Amino acid sequence: MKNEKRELIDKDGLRVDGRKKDELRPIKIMVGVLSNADGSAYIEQGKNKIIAAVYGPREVHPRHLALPDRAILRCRYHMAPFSVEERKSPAPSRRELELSKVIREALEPTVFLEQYPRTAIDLFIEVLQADGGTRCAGITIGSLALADAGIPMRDLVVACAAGKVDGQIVLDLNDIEDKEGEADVPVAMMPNLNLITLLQMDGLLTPEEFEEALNLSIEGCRRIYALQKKALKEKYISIREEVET
Amino acid sequence: MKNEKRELIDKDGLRVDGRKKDELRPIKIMVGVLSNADGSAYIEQGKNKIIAAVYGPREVHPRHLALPDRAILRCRYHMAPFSVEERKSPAPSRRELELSKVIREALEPTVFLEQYPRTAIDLFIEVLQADGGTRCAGITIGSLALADAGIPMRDLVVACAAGKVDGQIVLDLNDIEDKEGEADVPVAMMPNLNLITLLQMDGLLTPEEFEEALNLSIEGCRRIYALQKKALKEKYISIREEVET
Amino acid sequence: MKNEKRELIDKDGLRVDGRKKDELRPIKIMVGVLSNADGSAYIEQGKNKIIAAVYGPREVHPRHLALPDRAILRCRYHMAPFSVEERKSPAPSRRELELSKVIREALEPTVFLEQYPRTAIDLFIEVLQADGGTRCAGITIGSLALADAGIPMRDLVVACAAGKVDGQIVLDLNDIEDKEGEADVPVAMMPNLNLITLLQMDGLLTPEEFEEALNLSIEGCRRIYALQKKALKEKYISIREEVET
Amino acid sequence: MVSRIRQRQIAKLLTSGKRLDGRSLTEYREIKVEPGIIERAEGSALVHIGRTKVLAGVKVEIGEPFSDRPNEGVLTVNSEFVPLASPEFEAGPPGEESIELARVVDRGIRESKAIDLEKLCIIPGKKVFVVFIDIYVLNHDGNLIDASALAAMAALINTKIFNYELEGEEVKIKLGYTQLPVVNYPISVTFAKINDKMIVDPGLDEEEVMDARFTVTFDKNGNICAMQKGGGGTFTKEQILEAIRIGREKAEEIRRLII
Amino acid sequence: MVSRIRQRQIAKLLTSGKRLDGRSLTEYREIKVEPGIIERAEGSALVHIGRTKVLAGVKVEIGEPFSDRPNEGVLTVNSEFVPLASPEFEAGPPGEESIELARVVDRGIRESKAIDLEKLCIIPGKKVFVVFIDIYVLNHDGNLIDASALAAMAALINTKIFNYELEGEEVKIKLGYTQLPVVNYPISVTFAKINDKMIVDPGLDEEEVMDARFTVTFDKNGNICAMQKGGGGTFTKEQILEAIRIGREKAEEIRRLII
Amino acid sequence: MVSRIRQRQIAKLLTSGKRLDGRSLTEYREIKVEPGIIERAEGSALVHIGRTKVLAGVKVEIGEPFSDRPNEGVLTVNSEFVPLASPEFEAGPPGEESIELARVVDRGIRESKAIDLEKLCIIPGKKVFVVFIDIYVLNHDGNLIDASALAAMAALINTKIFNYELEGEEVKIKLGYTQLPVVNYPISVTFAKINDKMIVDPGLDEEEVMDARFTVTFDKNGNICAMQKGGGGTFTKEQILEAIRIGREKAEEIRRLII
Repeated sequence: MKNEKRELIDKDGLRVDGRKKDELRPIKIMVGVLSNADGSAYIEQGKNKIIAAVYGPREVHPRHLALPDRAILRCRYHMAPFSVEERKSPAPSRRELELSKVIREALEPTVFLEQYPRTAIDLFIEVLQADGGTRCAGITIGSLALADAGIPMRDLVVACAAGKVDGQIVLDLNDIEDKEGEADVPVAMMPNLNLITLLQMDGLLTPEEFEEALNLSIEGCRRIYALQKKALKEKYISIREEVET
Repeated sequence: MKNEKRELIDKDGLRVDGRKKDELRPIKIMVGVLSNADGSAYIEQGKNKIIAAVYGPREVHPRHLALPDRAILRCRYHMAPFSVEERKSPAPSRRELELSKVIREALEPTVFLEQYPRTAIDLFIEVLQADGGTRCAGITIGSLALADAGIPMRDLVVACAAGKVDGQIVLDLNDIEDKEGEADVPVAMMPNLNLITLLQMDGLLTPEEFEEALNLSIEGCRRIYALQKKALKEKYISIREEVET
Repeated sequence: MKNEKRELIDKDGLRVDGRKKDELRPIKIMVGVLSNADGSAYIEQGKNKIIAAVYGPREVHPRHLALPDRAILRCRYHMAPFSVEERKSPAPSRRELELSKVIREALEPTVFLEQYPRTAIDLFIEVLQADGGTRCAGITIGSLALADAGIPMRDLVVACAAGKVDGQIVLDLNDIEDKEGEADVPVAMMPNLNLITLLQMDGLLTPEEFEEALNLSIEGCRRIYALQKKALKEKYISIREEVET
Repeated sequence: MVSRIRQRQIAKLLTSGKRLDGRSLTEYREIKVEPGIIERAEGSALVHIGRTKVLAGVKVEIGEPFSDRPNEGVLTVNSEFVPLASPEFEAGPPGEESIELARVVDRGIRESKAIDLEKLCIIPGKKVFVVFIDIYVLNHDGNLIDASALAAMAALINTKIFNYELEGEEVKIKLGYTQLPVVNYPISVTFAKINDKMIVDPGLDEEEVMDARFTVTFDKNGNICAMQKGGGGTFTKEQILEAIRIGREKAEEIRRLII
Repeated sequence: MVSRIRQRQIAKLLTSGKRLDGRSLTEYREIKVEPGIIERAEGSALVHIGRTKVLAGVKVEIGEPFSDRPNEGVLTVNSEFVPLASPEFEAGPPGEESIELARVVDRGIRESKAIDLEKLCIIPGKKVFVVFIDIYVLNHDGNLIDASALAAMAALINTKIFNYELEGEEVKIKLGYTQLPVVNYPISVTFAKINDKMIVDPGLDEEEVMDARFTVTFDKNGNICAMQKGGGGTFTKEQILEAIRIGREKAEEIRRLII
Repeated sequence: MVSRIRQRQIAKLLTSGKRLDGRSLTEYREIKVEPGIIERAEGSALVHIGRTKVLAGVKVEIGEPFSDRPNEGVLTVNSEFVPLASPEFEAGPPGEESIELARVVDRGIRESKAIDLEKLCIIPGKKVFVVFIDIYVLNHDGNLIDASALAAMAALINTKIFNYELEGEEVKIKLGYTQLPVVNYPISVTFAKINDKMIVDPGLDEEEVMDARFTVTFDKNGNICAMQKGGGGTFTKEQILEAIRIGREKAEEIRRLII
């Protein structure tokens, strides 16, 4: 963060990839992309390419981890060795372990875990190509993979970051903006219930700037939520077509 | 493999250690060499010095690995740190893990695993000195250690490699031939049932050359099989002598 | 050990820290210093700062380690990364693993393990600052933490080292004496039963020198034993005061 | 585990603005800072928040800079949940709680530029000072993040580096010490949400029944330099913004304990 | 696990030369190759064989050569059975199946000299290009070896290395890219034996009932460059020789998909 | 596990000064030393004590000295309890028994200055010989420490290092070999205490019922260079002093087997 080496917003107010300040990157979402998983989803957001799969509810191994009154939700966020500029060792880094935890905690509030006591619901998120904002994109498709697996949920969870770049609050930072910008605020929420399920921040913001960034993140979440619903619908339509033909 | 630095077969058709093309290295086999193990065997083949021990059938730890209808055969092929030119770390390498798997699969077909449900039969192979062809020599004494442990078997398993050196198909490659030759084809078989239980190949061979190498390996196996039987017999004779005196 | 770089005992017979040959370093002991642990103790001995905690008797995980007829005593001796000159990796070193074993075996003889079948008693010793003789100081407070946890014991265990420095047998070596001296003899004992529970030695000693060092260690143990009892008493007095006020 | 009865008790008290130990919702337990207690470390501090005890030690060594920051020293924060501190902690490599804690503390220090890392460069691209902060939890009675962040900062403020001179590319140690260049003072404030009430500095019993946790870190100018939501619950936007208002004041108060 | 009933069904069909999904014994499922889908990697390809999906990515870095091959670049093949791909896969260090797969793919590429490693030498004995092939299984529906070997080769063919020039011993990156020198095209063909019948390209249901597995890899000239028998069953010599005859033809067909 | 009956039997015999296998209390089982059996190692020896078999192999490589010992070669002792040797041994990283054994053997060699480490310096501060002693237990029938210490010493005595010459800072290997400079010969003697009786060289059945173990190592001059008490029992001072008296004689006898 924060070595201002180059101009990240030009004199016309456009960003390094030509976007306006409150503009999302192009997003493509697909649901039900893997045949083995109980649920799965795939997203391209900018150059991010991320895939998620859910297995479960299923038996817990080792058994002493099972809970008598509810399911446990487990999450593994993992990056492919070739997903980043310099090859990443396949062993999980401290960053990946932290993100696995916060992603799990971003999705836990929405799942009716008490309906499946003594079981585990496993969510695996694999970043195939990383371009900034992978945790948010991972949450967005993680909740779709849960829905695709038929896990009962209070709401979808959708995530988007805002941040500060060249002194201005902008939406959905890409890799360069994330690395060279001044702050990043990833937010996840349940859009219908208006509840925040993930909130992190690094960088430096005044409380006022933070509030602006938070509001912008939430706006971004709402827009991505529309895409989530569309992707889910497409899956069901294609199933109906399959069934009807 | 394959940096032809020196001549591996001389003008008289003799190899670096003076052998003819279809000649095995000197082999010495002993059965029942360790007092703790349920079965054990030792081989010297060229400069290879390898020892094998079998424990079992015994209880399985951890228990969830046990199978209700048959024993599990486990195998660990491992090299002593001082067994090779440059000291080897004692932690198992990827090569050792692969060889443990293929050796286990070479011996599995011969064992009546269904006679010992819920148990494990553990085979440990320790390479004390390595000189090329250790997996084959390990299989040869692995099956003897199983026999020595009284595990019921369909047949002995015997193994031998052939390969291509200086353009010619030769039997039982030593370390130099393995490293500088053109191809290596390790083969294991059940000699009475005429079934192949291990087959690997690396290097480059035409299909015709491969067939020649396979036939030569099988011929080598048959000769080593005679030595296996002799070693087993010697063990029983020495036991009988002990009992009778 | 043993690169005689500097004079460790001056012409007045005083050591690098001004002590006489049979003098202990200043020692401060406190019992019951941690609220979560079932028992705890803290020691400063020279610049050593070490803390110990006992949890148990408690359930054993994993369960197959439990013994049907007695408790298992487990011990972890561990050094904080900042406790030594050069930062130590937090992963346990071979030295820490050995010391964990010998400390456990120094305390095992005193605990009535048979009173708590199928349970574990866990002792954790954390070296916050190391100044030579940490294993002995760790045993001294380890036995206090056991007592503080109410574990029934035959006797306290107390430990102290003697050694050879500049050709002379001295008591309670500090870090410099340990590293540059000629020998170190750590001893633990049950002072009332007159039984040795830990004895190690490294360096070079004649049998006569060893006997002298052993006698001096035992003398040191007896003096520290008085401090142990005092610290225990202080804890009980303060509890009584709390109860009575 | 705190029983359901305890949980109901805590929640009931909170509705009337009270807590089990008599604190108000926005009141910290007593905080005590003992700097410099590990003489062998370049810096150290023991922090007590109530019965929570966290020791931070700083070691400074010479190492290589990151290739993309050739002119800066290196900061690494590590945390150990040693099993001495809680019946719940286990020996072994750091778990996710411990890693999260270290990374949140790290972000606060890094993003507020608390250490002037450029002053830690010895030979650009080749030799720099590496600052290791090791966080050692000694007794876990809740709110480890705030205690750890405070211990880390107090230890850094307390850190001295040996003087040196260069002979060619060799670093020769000279007599004397120089203070580590600490130029900002981030302070973390952690909230727990229990039955929709926000409380500051949760104790262990409160953490065991909380829905979610929220940490916000402020630099010396009152700017936010790190945030972390934890736990499987949720917050409303209003709760977050209120926490920031309260947290900013609390951070000011706590900062006075170390500078 | 496929039930015994399924097993009998598969075996019975095979005796009449048929398979559950209607294929003949020597017929592959549909193969699809999508090269270049990970733009950030130097090379990549996604291979589908039926519903099996394997992604291979290639990263190229500068490193040291092996001391006994000072003039050659370094090739390393790694494989991850990520738990996303199958209910049977677990997170953690690679298991024996994954290691075997990577090593069989590696042998095919290495022994056929598919990459001209001497062209990857920058400074003999000091700096060479290191080619990392990472195989990522995304959906496991059988025959991972053939899918992985094919994905690895397609990714290599697709690999570009940045241009450079040397300033002394420093490598300076220049504009533009050069194709990785791929000079041979090994193709793996895998057989399963079920009740003494040999079938090509086993699906997962077939793998679950097979006695043994046999993989043979052919280079562009139809020579054999790797073989691997797997599984706790046996083969006759005749079965092996027949598999080689069939495999050679199959390899020709499959190779056409990538060159 | 030896049954309680066996234990009573062993203890009862001991009170009349006898042991199950007919030995006296201070008598070793037959010791056999076979040096040089691993030709590929720089040094090696197989030691039998009764049915206990331990193989030690020595490898010598060029490496860096410790920064505080720039003029000395490096010695490392490692021990593997391979699962072949006993039903109690498990594969995996060394357990505490194995680590303790290696460290006790290491101390004996190091403290007696058995190897003249200064002679192993090639370029002060930069290049020295590193001597790896790997102890491989092949059959565990008790008293692994004495067998391992003896195998290690016999292997060191048997060790040859290649000749070399320096070209600048490059080490060029020359024809021929030089003996490792071994200048002292530490010998370990281990006692077990069973029902207050001290016995030498415990067999596995005796170890299974012993209260505690005591090892003392003597150098060639009869001085003590290492000691280690093991097991959860105790010793009186008198027992220790008696063990030292007996041990010194035993060490003399055993040393004759290797020099």
